Amino acid sequence: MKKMIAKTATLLSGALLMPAMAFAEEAPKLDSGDTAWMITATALVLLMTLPGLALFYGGMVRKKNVLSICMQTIAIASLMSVLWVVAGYSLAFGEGNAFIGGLGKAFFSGVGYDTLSGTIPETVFATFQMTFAVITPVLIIGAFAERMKFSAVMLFTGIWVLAVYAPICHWVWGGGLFADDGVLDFAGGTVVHINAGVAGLVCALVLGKRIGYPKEPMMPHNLVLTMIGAALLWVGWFGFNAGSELAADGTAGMALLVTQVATAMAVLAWSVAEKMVFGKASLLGACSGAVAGLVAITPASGFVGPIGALAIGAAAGAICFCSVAFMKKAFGYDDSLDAFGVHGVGGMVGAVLTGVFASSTFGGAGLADGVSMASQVFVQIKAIVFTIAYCAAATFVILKVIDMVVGLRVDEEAEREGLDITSHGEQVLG
Amino acid sequence: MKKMIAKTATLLSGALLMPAMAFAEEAPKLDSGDTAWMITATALVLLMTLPGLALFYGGMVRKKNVLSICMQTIAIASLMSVLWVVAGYSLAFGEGNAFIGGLGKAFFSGVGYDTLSGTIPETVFATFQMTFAVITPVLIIGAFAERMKFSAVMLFTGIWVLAVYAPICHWVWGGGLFADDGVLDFAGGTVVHINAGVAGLVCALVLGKRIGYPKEPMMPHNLVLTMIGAALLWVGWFGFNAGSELAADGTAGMALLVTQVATAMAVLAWSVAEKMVFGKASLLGACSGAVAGLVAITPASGFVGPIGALAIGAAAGAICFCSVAFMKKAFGYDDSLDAFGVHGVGGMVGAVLTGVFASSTFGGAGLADGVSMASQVFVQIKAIVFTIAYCAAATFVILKVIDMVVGLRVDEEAEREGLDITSHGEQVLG
Amino acid sequence: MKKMIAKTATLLSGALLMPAMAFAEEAPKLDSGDTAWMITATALVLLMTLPGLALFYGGMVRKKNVLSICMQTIAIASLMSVLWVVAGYSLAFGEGNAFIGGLGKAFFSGVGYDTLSGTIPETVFATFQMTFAVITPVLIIGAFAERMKFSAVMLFTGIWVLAVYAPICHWVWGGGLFADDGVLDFAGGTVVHINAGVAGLVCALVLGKRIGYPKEPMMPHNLVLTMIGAALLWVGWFGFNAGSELAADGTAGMALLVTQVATAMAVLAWSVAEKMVFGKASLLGACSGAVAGLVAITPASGFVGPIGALAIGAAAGAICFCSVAFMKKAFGYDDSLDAFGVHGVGGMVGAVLTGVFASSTFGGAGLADGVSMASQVFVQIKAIVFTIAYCAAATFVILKVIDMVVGLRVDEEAEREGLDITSHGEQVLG
Amino acid sequence: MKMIRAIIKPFKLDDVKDKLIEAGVSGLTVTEVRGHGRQKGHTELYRGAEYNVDFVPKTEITVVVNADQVDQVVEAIVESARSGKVGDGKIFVTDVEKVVRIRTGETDTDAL
Amino acid sequence: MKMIRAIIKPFKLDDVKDKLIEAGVSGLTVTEVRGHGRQKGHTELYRGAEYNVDFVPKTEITVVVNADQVDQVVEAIVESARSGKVGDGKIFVTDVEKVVRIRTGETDTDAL
Amino acid sequence: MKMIRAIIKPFKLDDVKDKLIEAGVSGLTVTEVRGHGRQKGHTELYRGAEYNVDFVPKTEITVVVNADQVDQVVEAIVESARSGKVGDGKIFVTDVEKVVRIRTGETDTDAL
Ligand SMILES: Nc1ncnc2c1ncn2[C@@H]1O[C@H](COP(=O)(O)OP(=O)(O)O)[C@@H](O)[C@H]1O
Ligand SMILES: Nc1ncnc2c1ncn2[C@@H]1O[C@H](COP(=O)(O)OP(=O)(O)O)[C@@H](O)[C@H]1O
Ligand SMILES: Nc1ncnc2c1ncn2[C@@H]1O[C@H](COP(=O)(O)OP(=O)(O)O)[C@@H](O)[C@H]1O
Repeated sequence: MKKMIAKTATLLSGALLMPAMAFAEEAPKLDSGDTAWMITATALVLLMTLPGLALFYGGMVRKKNVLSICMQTIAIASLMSVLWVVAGYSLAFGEGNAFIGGLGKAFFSGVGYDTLSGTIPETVFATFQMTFAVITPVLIIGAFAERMKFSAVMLFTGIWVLAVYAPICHWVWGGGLFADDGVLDFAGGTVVHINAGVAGLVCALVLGKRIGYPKEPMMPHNLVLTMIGAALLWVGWFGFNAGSELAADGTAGMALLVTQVATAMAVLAWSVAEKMVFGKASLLGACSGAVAGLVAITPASGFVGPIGALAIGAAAGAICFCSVAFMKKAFGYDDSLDAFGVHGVGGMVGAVLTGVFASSTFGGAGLADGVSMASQVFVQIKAIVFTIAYCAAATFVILKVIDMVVGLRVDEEAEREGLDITSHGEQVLG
Repeated sequence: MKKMIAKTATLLSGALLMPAMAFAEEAPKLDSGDTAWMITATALVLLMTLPGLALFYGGMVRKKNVLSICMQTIAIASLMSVLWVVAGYSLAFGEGNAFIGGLGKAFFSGVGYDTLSGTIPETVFATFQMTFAVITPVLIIGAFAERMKFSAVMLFTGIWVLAVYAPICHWVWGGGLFADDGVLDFAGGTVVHINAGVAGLVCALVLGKRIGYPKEPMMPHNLVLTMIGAALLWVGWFGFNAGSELAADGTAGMALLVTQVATAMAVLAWSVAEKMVFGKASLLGACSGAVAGLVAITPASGFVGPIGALAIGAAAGAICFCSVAFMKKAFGYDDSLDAFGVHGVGGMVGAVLTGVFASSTFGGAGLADGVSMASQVFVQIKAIVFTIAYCAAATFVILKVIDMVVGLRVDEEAEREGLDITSHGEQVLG
Repeated sequence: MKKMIAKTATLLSGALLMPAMAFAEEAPKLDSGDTAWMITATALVLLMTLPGLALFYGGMVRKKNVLSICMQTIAIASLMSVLWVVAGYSLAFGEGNAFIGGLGKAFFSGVGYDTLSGTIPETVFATFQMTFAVITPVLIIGAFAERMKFSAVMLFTGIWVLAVYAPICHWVWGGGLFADDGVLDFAGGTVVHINAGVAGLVCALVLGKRIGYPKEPMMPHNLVLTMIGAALLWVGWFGFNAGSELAADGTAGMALLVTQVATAMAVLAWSVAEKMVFGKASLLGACSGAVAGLVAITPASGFVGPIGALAIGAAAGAICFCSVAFMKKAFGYDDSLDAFGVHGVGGMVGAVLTGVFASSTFGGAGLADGVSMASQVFVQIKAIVFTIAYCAAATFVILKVIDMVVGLRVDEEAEREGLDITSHGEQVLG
Repeated sequence: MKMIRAIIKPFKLDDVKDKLIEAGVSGLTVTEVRGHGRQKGHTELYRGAEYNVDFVPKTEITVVVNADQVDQVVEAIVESARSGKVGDGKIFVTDVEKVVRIRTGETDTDAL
Repeated sequence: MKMIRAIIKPFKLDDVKDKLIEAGVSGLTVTEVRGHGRQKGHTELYRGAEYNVDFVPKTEITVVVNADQVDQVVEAIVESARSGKVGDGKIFVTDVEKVVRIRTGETDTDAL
Repeated sequence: MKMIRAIIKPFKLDDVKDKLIEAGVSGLTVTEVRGHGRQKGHTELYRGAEYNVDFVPKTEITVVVNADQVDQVVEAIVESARSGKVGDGKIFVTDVEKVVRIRTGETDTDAL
């Protein structure tokens, strides 16, 4: 729903008119309740990255690389925040053309103590959006974990957020390319998850496999960390999804509910699938299922109802399980922590099913007047395809350039000894 | 206070009329501030379970069982969420008889984007309540940890939430049995804690002791995890208690304050008791004291003042310490992580003392007109007894049936090797 | 901004008038949005201590002392909460003289279900302030970690919060000494951080070095814990800074934004400095940078803009890095976990730069009419000097008295074996 | 003097230690090890990747005694460490030429 | 019987184990150790404090075999553990006087 | 060649290592162990359950040297590991029949 507020909402009619929009159409003034919720939501989304993702991924690597994951997370988060101030916010949400915003808001110029965005301060809107720009490149870590040079990681994510994230964000929420298509992406299924997942897959392919993969055992060293991470992602995601309403209202409430329901259902679906296929339901599976469910409900969260949430959760859990357990093996790439398998695939499942379950037939908020389920699904798929194409091409080019300039991978001995010591000079003891 | 909103509050008069009720009696409309707080509160209560309880309990078991605790937590949380949608919410809060609600709200039928419950969306109320239904069965894990079959755990908690939790919730908050008694249970001392504690005790008795208990050492493997868990329980409990006001007002503020004060006091009480009896104050003791205080202030949180909070905290800390350090040993049951000793006993201490300290004599919000402290305490005790009786009997029957169908305990070798590997095929390394 | 609400704001004119103040000047009534935010902010600040600081510090000590850090944290937090009820709140915010408040609000007398403080319940204001009184003494732990007697820790912090924290809090926010100076300390740079840092330095000097320091290796045993702690400090600090506005408005929004920006910038600054000086950027460095940035932006958060935040973050990261990497070595004291190096130094950097970047020249909210940048900086420095002088002297006296009464340090064997077992009878296994 | 190294099941450690002390042993040293033998390990499954972990956790006890105590000590270990199931472990006896107690400098039998 | 203790690089463990089983070894015990030798360690830096960690993680394999198997087993280890780089490790062979299988009480060659 | 195994207090490791290198030792291997002896352990208390932990953390140093170096090495260890308090540890010397350096295949004295 971000774009509706961000561009005073002209594209969706009838069934999708929510209270927030009613507000948006009067001369909006600051609402302390909406502001209270959005500051909180911002904190919740940051919690997803720090320490959420750091732990979710950190627990899955070998012990010798856990600090490198944590360091990459915090360093990327910081770099993205600063770049967002410098230019990112402006490129995504500033006035510009269909492809990208301009530099009018660079260094947050014009964003002051009393600038509003809808019923909340623009500072809050911009910081909320900043946390999205922070988490997206961190998601990609999962694909290149345990083998990429720290300098290359920083260069890559820094360029990527400006060259790939900002434009796609502009297309969907900033009034760009998809603005008139009626693409339904409530909280960033396409912008964040498909985008990060595809970028991850390209990274995995360009970097190649970890030494010893898949012969040597590469077991997650501490799934307690992964569980903490998954739990914080889950809790923080309420900020991500219900916060994307930019108000504390009925749509935010429904986003809260369906987020919880889809996630729970995805945990059960993944666990049951795992039990049936491999004989045991595992904690790693349950955590993966939770994230898959969260990813899939993201685009749908303000559009569907509880029944849709159950369906989307079940589909996401089962399909992502298959993608991780079979597809990766079949194709043989080394997406270390399944950034593509969970975020890419889960994002696509969610984006497509949003087109289905937003329909009032399934208790959703309803499609726009004159839009059939099939045509909505088509629109959704179009947005996915565009995103994949642009993201994959741009990511590939960026990686190749960085490879020529500083190199992408650490040397063999460093990879064996672990990045904690070799890249950062520290390690976890005992 | 939940029930007051949920059934348009007719039972408590005079001294207990809070601002929230004033709202409730006008034609209520959505308040963005209340909604902001309640979405946040919902996130906070989920945080208590995920990862709060998983860590609180997980740190206390032996390393070979820590993932099983985490897995049980996340799997139960998911199952409860889905069952709450399917039927739980309706059985607890739908129209029904004195014993249980009907199925009119099954699959959340009638809960849409703009349905209100008081001043907040019903989606938010229902999700907030869902997090209570999630945490209660997870609390029981503490009693059967390290030895119960995963399939039995899932079966047991799934049946229990519908057959035990939902009805008792209906009695206290849904307009059932206790609706006209004036039982004071602000945030669920009876519904959640006594209920879970008693169910835990029954589990411990029916399952029997862990192999080697109490001869072999069964030390908590990582109390840092337990501390994180206790801290997240503490922080999340602000959502539990202040959230139970269902509004951001003066009562919520007082609930916030007394929660903090009682908990702090209980930490000190437990620590001092431990220092006096055993010579050292321990972190595990401090964490246990915190939870004991949180449990005991739960029913009282919107009814008492700071003085009452100090008293309830001190009592809870000291009494739960004794129950855990002496009573368990005396009776010889193996309540592995003291689900009964802390939640059951702490819940009873709190429920009884609520009757005392709600009185305006002690700076509380005051008892209802014409109700004496003694008669209020009697009402409180009556509710406790009813709850214990029903919960114990029903829990016993459910366990016996499951024992016959799939068996309750893992086999000896699996228990020795640890549930992480034998039940879930994974372990914590290094 | 706390003091403005707390004393109906007479000191800052013109440029600093924020919406919250407008409210404050009408007959204030409860605002559910502000209350929602402030309850949340209170939870966030508690999260900083529990488990934030416990983990941040706990990960940096040797494994044999990690539980002692956690125990000190939770026990101090509890003691401070109770003392705040008993007398602390009254001494800081009650009517009194320029040096200290009176005992009129001891035991929170007069703070009831419907007492307001501005637009929020006074219970919420008092609990929010309680969390500040909780975190400040816990920060000091970093200086005396791994060697101080538990009884001495409790005695020291208990006396210190009443004798040092409460008066300084009164000076800045309670209408005391600095009330008419126009000192800018939005969220407690002086009261909390300089205060804690200086007290820490005095502790380090009075207690002396740890056995074996600096010859024996004393590596942080688990920087994953430190990262979790730093991340929770970061997220919770939104409550600390944006919460200090006591309302959900434009100033809170800007506080949110600049907190994020300064912190991110400080992470980058520390990391780059470390990379240049030592050849590698480390996770511990990034985490330390984050905290340095958070500390430095604290006094500035409601007064500066994004540009000021970038500058303050960069300065804090670079300067605190130097203080920790060179100054400590040069002077040879053992501030075990750099309580002074990060909080003391960072606090001073922030307090001074607040005087610079609050100016509207740099996009800040602007200095008071007729106040030049130089004179504001002078006022800031004066407040720093006063605080240092009083804090250092009082802390020294308290420590010396305690040393005579119970002794400050554990004996050599206990220090070797570790405080976990010797002081608390427990340890982390595996 | 002889060094006796016994690989046993971890949960038997307390029993064995008690028996050894009863048998007059004055000191012993314990190491956490992993063993591979007849007792099979287990399978771990992470997102479809299957790993056979064919080492099981074992505890190694090292005790140095006078040559004349060897049989008695071996006997004590066998008795207390036996569960009758595969994986109970092995005992190895080797010769020790010299023992020194660091604190006092005493050597050989005096040092035990 | 002889006890063969080999200190190897941790990531070689699986290869060595497979080779040993091929060579007819029926059991072995593994310990995580740290080694100091020609292979240099690394430097750790914490807030300006520099520590030289001059132990590197190694894995020790202990296997007891009949005297006549020693050469073959040593050979198998050397082959499978060699990477050709400094730090590949060492093998020590000592004499074992007695072996007992705890489960059955069998001794010496029968116990292996 | 001889194998010298010394059980020492963990915080003495660095001193001992330095002394050994001074004494001409070219390599050594370290294992974390737990010891039971005259030095008493401690008591842990969890919610009223009391456990006597009667193993204390120790560090074991293994170093293989030529027979003629044994006395000097033992001396070096004793000197550097002694604190004079109970629990300083023990040194055991055993015979080694064969040493192989994996990297080069060199044997015995050449391999040290
Ligand atoms: N030849 C050997 N050399 C070294 N250790 C051995 C040897 N054989 C067995 N072990 C150790 O003894 C343990 C138990 O042996 P196993 O064959 O599983 O059962 P059992 O002792 O009942 O025959 C193994 O896990 C391993 O640690
Ligand atoms: N004399 C020795 N006694 C005991 N262990 C040794 C000895 N020499 C080497 N080691 C062990 O062997 C490992 C490898 O030795 P090192 O000198 O690094 O390389 P290389 O084996 O290639 O000569 C060391 O890390 C140490 O664990
Ligand atoms: N007979 C023994 N066999 C094996 N290890 C022993 C023996 N006696 C002592 N140790 C080891 O030496 C350590 C120190 O011994 P202890 O009796 O505590 O003190 P001291 O070395 O001062 O006599 C013990 O913790 C144990 O690890």
